[in-house]
Amino acid sequence: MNIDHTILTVITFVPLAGAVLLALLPDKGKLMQWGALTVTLITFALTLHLPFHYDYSAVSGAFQFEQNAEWITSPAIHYHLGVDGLSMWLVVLTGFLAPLGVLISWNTISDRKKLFYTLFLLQQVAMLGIFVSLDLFLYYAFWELSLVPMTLLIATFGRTVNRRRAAIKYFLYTFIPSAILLVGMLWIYARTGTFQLPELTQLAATHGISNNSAALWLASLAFLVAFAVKVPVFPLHGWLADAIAEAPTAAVMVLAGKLGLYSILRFSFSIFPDESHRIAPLMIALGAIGIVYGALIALVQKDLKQLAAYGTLGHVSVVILGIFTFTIAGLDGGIYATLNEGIGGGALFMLLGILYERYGTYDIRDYGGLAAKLPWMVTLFVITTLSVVGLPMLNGFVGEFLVLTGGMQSTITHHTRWTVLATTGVIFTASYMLWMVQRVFYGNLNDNTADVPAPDLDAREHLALWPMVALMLLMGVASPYWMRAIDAAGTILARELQQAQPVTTNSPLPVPTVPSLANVLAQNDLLPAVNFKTDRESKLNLIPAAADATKKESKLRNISTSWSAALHSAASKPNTEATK
Amino acid sequence: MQLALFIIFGALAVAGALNLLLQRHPINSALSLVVVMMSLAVLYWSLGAEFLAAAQVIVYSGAIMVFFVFVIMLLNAGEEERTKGSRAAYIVGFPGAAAIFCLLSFVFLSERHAFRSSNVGGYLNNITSNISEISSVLFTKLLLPFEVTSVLILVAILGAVVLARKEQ
Amino acid sequence: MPSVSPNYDSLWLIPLLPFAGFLINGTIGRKLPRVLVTAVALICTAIPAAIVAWLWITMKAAGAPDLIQVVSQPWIQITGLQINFAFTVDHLTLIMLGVVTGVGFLIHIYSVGYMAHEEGYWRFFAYLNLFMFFMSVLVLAESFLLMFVGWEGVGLASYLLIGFYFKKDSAANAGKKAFIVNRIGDFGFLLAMFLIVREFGSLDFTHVFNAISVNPEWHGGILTAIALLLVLGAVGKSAQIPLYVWLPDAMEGPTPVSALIHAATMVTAGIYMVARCHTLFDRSPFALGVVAIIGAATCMFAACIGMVQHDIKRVLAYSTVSQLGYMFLACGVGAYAAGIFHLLTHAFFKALLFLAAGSVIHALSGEQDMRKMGGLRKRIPITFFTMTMGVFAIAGIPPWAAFFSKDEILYQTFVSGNPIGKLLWLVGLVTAGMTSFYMFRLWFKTFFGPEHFEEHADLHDHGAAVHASSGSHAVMVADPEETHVHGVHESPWIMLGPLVILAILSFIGGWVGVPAGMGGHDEIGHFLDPVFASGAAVEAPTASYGLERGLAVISVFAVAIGFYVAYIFYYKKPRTAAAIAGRFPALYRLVENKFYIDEIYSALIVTPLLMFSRLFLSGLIDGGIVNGSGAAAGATTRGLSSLVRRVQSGNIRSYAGWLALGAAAVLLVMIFGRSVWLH
Amino acid sequence: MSAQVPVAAYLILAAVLFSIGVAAFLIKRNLITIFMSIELMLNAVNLTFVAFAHMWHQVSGQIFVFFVMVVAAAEAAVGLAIIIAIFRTRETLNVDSIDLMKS
Amino acid sequence: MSPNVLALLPEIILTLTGVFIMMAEPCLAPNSSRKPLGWIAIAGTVGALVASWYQVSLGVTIHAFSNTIQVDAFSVLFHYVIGAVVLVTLLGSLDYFEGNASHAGEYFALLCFGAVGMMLMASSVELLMVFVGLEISSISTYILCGFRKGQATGSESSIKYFLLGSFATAFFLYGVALAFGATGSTDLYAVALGLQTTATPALAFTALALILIGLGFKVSAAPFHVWTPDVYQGAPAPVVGLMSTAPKAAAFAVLLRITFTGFPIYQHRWTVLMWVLAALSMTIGNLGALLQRDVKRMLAYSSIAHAGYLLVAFTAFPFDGIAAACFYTATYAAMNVGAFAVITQISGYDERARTIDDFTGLGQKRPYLAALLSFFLLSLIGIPFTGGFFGKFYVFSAAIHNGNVWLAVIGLLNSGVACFYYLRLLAAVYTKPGAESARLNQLRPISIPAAVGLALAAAATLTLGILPSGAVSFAEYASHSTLIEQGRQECAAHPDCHIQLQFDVR
Repeated sequence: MNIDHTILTVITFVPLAGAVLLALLPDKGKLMQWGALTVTLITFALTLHLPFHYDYSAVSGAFQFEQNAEWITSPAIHYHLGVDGLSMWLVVLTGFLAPLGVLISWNTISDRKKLFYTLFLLQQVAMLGIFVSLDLFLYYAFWELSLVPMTLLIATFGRTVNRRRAAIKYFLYTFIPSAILLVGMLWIYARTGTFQLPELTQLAATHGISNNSAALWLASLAFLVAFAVKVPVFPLHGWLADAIAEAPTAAVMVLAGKLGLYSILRFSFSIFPDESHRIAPLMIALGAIGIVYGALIALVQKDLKQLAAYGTLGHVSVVILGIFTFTIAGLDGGIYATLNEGIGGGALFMLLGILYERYGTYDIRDYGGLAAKLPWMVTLFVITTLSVVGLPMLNGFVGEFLVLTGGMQSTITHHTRWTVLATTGVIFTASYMLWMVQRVFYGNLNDNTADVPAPDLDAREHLALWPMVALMLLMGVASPYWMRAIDAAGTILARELQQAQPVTTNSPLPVPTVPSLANVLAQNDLLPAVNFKTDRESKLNLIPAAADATKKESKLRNISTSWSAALHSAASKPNTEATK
Repeated sequence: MQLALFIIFGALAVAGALNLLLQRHPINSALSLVVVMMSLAVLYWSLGAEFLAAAQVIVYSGAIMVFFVFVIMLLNAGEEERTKGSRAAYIVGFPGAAAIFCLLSFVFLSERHAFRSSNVGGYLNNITSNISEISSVLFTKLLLPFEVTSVLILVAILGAVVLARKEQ
Repeated sequence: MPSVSPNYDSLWLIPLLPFAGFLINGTIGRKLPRVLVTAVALICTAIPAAIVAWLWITMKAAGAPDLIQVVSQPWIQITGLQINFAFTVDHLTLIMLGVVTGVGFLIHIYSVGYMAHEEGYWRFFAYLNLFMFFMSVLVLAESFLLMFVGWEGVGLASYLLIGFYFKKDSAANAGKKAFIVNRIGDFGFLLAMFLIVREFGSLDFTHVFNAISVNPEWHGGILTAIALLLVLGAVGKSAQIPLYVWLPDAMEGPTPVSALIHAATMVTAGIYMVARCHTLFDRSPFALGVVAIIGAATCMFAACIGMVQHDIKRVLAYSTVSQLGYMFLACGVGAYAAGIFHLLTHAFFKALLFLAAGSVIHALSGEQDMRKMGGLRKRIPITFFTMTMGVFAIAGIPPWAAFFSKDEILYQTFVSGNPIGKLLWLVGLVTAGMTSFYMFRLWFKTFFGPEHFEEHADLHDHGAAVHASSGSHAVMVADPEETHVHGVHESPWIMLGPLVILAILSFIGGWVGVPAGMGGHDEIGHFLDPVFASGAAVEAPTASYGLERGLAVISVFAVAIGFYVAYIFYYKKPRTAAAIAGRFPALYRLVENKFYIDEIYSALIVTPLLMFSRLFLSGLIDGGIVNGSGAAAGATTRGLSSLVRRVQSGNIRSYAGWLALGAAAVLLVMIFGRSVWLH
Repeated sequence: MSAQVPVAAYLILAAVLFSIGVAAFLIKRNLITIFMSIELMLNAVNLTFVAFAHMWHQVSGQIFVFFVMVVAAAEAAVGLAIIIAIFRTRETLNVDSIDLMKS
Repeated sequence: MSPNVLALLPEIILTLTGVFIMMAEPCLAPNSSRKPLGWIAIAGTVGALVASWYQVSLGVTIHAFSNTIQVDAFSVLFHYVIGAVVLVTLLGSLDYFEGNASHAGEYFALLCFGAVGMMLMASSVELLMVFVGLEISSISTYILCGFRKGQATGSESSIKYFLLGSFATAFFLYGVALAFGATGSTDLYAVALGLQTTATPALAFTALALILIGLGFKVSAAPFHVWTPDVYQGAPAPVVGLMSTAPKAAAFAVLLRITFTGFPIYQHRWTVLMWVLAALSMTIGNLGALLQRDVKRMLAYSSIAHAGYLLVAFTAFPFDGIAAACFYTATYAAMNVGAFAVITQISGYDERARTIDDFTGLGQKRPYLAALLSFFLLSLIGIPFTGGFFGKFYVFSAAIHNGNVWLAVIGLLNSGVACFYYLRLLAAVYTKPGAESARLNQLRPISIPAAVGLALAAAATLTLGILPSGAVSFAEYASHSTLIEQGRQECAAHPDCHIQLQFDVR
């Protein structure tokens, strides 16, 4: 049997098996750490199967490593997995970050280790599941599932007494829009009878989902808002700073960015190309504002993690800007920048975590002059900083450059001015990052931390950080290796999106029409769909008791009319057949 | 004659009900309730339900109400104090009760022409006794509820035993 | 014609060797003995220099191609845009490469002596090699983006080297300032690149410039926009008004760094870029005019400030800014060759000046204030001699190097088609006088007159170690030559050697560009002709030699005045300067404080921005609206919750009341409710 | 024959009794009295049943009443037992003082 | 076997079990263990479940006792739910009374009798039968609520439930009376037929409204939810587990039958009402639970909210709606009874752990119990791969299919609010134990039967979440079986019409 058809299932569920295993093992010594490390390493090794067996020559953008089986008959839900250029590297990245997350938590998590590593592995399952699911229902299941381990990690391993509040804030911020997303999904299903992404994409391309633009618009917003909160897009980032400030390092590394951005690319764009066009000017604006906003607020933060949190906001905003330009450069760059965010941001949070491990504070005012004491630390920190500020030859630059290039090439309204605004971000990002480096590492030793005996990085920390740094360099210099898969996906996406026509072109910033209850519900569209496809009817076999069925058909009709009069507008009536 | 019966015993029932409501001693209330039940028994009879009229007197006024009085005596319940326990009962409860009454009356009155009238003795005019009909329906069509009622009684007995028994 | 020849594969070594040096020293340098660190650093810069020399010879040979291109792997490759690792060598590149590798190598040698006692010796050379790597990438790049790589990279190296003494807050601040101000310029560069991608679909120089060349009708418009944005980048990197502020502060770095990065090479990247893009600039007279005006203004403005500075390195820093202004001016009037010529000579004499100043500072154990110098002529004669060569060169005394290059610029400005060309020439001329003045002021104050310095016998304060904060006392060095030197002393030969070489170059460097009007052949101009072919039109044969000679005389006259005034003020009657300053205290203070530009920037831009971020963005928007809306929603929900739970009074009667009300409501809905609001 | 009473009259009488029962439930403080008001409501329902049984000439309505009586008896047994249990722990029959659990 | 016996097989088995236990109870020595009686009850329940399985395996709809009882897939589904809930409750409370109540036998008997009532409700299509079944289940629940007589809260819970329950029953009864008045019958099919020609539609609306009030009380739908928090808080934990699921399931079965079989002609009217009730229940339930500290009370509010989610199914098309409601009932029963079974194990007879703070540190002291509790809570939230999620998904899918998008929006927003309080408990469970969690130190080891019960509930919740296909098709089968029966009844009115149902259960 060819492993290519099951590899994604294996990748997704190996961490689950690991989680179950850890839950059953006794929490003694370093057993949990080693166990989690083994599982994550195995997962990572498995994810590496993807890039090595990926068919880069396929330009059709078809999904690879596909697995498609019926899961639930009614509603029609499939167990449908597959990756394309959009998701393949994200899967690998998720696999890559996990062992590092374990390494970085090795000593910091000293009690309730079993809980921690179990949740950590579950989080990985959910994330991998999100990236490989091609069935909306399956996707949504993983999407929701991803909230739980993260929330619990924040709530139980948070840093301060605010942890529960931060956790619940995170959960509510992301769960409530997800609930609306579910409504949108269900509406789509009611219209089309399928949850399968490829089918939906085709329908969307032929305007086959619905001809009610108002309802489609609302559905697209339901999708987009849910994703945007998760990203988070300015101004929906209310949860970000608190959650990042509280969460343990390994959790923070995967907290923001990837999931939401991927979902926008995969689902919002594919299912709602026209609506995406309509909202693009707004999203571009929010992206550009977010870049500057995040950087400026980071500039005045006193807490290192908060600073990095707002920095993260800026970086995910870059991606938002990029993908909504609908240009190849913007989309490619956006996807690339998503990977970069995972690496650069991850490394930054790891370094901050290491600092915290040594000095027990994230307050920037407690630091200073550490460069002499921690030479390796400062080296890696500066490299990470440079990656984050987008220094050419490091990974951050490639994505950022392509995004902004795309911004300039775009045809979305006002793209130039927003691109210019976004480009100022390079100044502000450099400002806050360098200022942070200066305040932490340069100058004289701070009295608060001068006496803390703190060794430089140990072997474990080196092991956790060097892969990151190496990737920063490699991805900065040899980007085509990653880009060839991404570009194929980006090109197709750009073509689809550019073919889509914005619903309204005259209004620059589309103001969502807030429909009244009566208004929307009165639309025919929300009434039972004519093309509702289901095989429910076929399941009911009403066998005629006698042979002369046809003769009495008229009678049957009479009865079923009276019955259906009683059951107003029932779409799926049982297929009664009557005979005398 | 039926009108007279209706007016007299209807008024008596309402008066008894109001008295139940206004009396402060439980015993008085219980006796008022007996009055209501007796009046209703008469009305049942006037509607041709002699069996029910008898059952009402025997089961309800006779057995159940005696049970009530027994418990009142047992617990030595005195006059109820005028405690101010609940504003909601007055603020929302009474409008609610009044609205229920108004709505029900509205429905009954608006559709009164669809109801047939009734006359004294009901079935007595054409059927010798409806008791036999009751029994035949009870033991054919509604046999199961009748049987299952035994389980209900069983549960009640069991419950009464469980609850009223003192813990050892 | 781009020709890819396997013979030129060694080009890759030019950047890669320094990078290898960086990697070796940067990772394991701490553990290596100094000798090895030195060896790695020097070898990794010497070989590229040799390769450049070989290239020079090859390309000067008859029939050699004007352009060599080498292409390697793609760096960024997406549908519709490909950027390769590709290098181009033409004559312009060659000159720049010569400067970078040659001067760079000399400064590396110098640094071996200068930094001998520093704790972060390995780090210093790692950074220096990193700089060499990026600088050569910048120069060799075949595309805007690859040039930007070098552009940003040298900024990074500069940041690291300025902040070399990271324990000093001022050094860390200066490094950060340099990086951020450069980023403002990069902002323009980036935007220009985005526009280029949009308009041309490529970032390759060849592609873009060919596209412009074959479309002669393209003028202004988007080209102007691109050009102006590029100018913004150049202004940042080359420290022109209004972004020059980082350069004086950059003097916090070790002196060799100032010499290499902030005088000879990196800061000239802006000029190199403008020259490289001359095809583009030629199509936008407006942008050229802006370049010229910025150049002229900077040149004068910096000279003004330079006249009253007391810190020897700051005087040199402002003089650098001023000289860069000259180069800008040259480019702005279309005399790219002149600009590059001045760039070349400037690299020699400014590197020399800085290194010599470093030697002076070294001699005085870290003293940089000229008011505490004087009379050093006899104590450090070789330094004095080399410094004198540098001063004469920069002042523009014939036949020292800068005389020819500066004159070329002034002449070209005078004859240019620029509507205010004559005014610009005048500015340049006055600045020449001022340059002469402040350089001789430095000369006199440092080497003549009474001795104002104190002797430092303490070995612990010896040498450049003084730069570092008190925490980094150098361990006693086992170098026998150094241990017995006390007080003011001449530098070791490892430092003086480069000085001497540069002094010679400063003297003869200008001879390659002696214009025909003075009997020369303007070799450098002809050498660059293949590059600036389209711009050569400016150098009209109509210009008479007479005019050229006349202008030269005028400028020599201006230089003489500058010298004379300095002589009077600082040698003959040392009080005069103070007296004049006393006459105009406000003006003097204004100039002495650099026109308060830093303070103005701080008050007008930095502080408001921080306040805006802190109060408006962080406080009002983030705290108020973003978090507030969440909190408000939470509070509302909680309020509703307590409302709901108020119903739960625990009283059976009130529960019955609610039930009755609910029943009434249900009846009402059922009896009177219409389904219209559903379907 | 002239003295016919419309069914609606019985129904309204039942509604009156039912509403009084509801009101009594709301007003009375004694647990036993409250229980009695429930009995009143059930009686009102019974009247309705009988009236409709008469109207439809269907005895099933009357049988329903019969069942209600049985159920009422069972409920009375259980209910009064609960009241006794309450009285044992609380020493009171006042409904307003039975509010240990709230909000 | 006579159809009458066959139709009532599970009920008969349970009744006999109950009677046997009741008889055996006094025969046992006062201080001897009552566990054997519990085992008998368990055996009886299992027997009832097997009997139900046997019924459905026949594949036909059984009518018995002059059409007062209709055993179809629908009723069997609810029998399963009720039986399973009772089984888990029995397993969980085998050790519950040890040493505390000497007459635990009556408890087991009452559970059996209660189950009989509920099962009868689910299978009856005659309003009188519904009423009797309702009373059996209600009265046994009233008694069970007050089973811990020593506690003042126990009897208070009992009296509150009893008085308000009887109050609501009166409304239900009034509704039945008016339905009888409008159609001249109390047989649901006859009612449905009669309504087509009734001269008094307003009376019919009123009848339905009053019936809904009565049943709304039983399922604790807002605004008839007021009793729920108090009663649940005071009642013993296993009883709450039972009463929040099984009688509710039965009441929903009745509600489904009455609305979709008895009053389908007025669907456009009662849909509006259900819309409002659903929205109100979800909102009020979740808001009430939001800041609740008492765990049982919090779950009481949550059960109000869940009733709201279930009511959403009533706004869908008949087919979708019934199937979704059936499915949701099953999942809700599984997860809620599971959650209460865990709480039973943790807090025990004397309610060691009442508030959220009491649960602090459970994760470390009893990792498996904590994990199970978290799992049930996550299912209640509606996290994927649990039954709660798929149930919600199915219900809202049905509602949206019928165009009730905004109701779905309200509902899912509510489920967002709901997370808050479930998560608070969950977070407390996994917080480090502190001084306040000393109460958890006296935990007894969990008994094997209780573990089996918990495992059953967890397995059901999980299976309904990840492999819901079977359950979904069974729910659809149930839905069809009621609807087709309706068509058949309609058909029966026409002499020349005949319908036969053969369902292919996949």
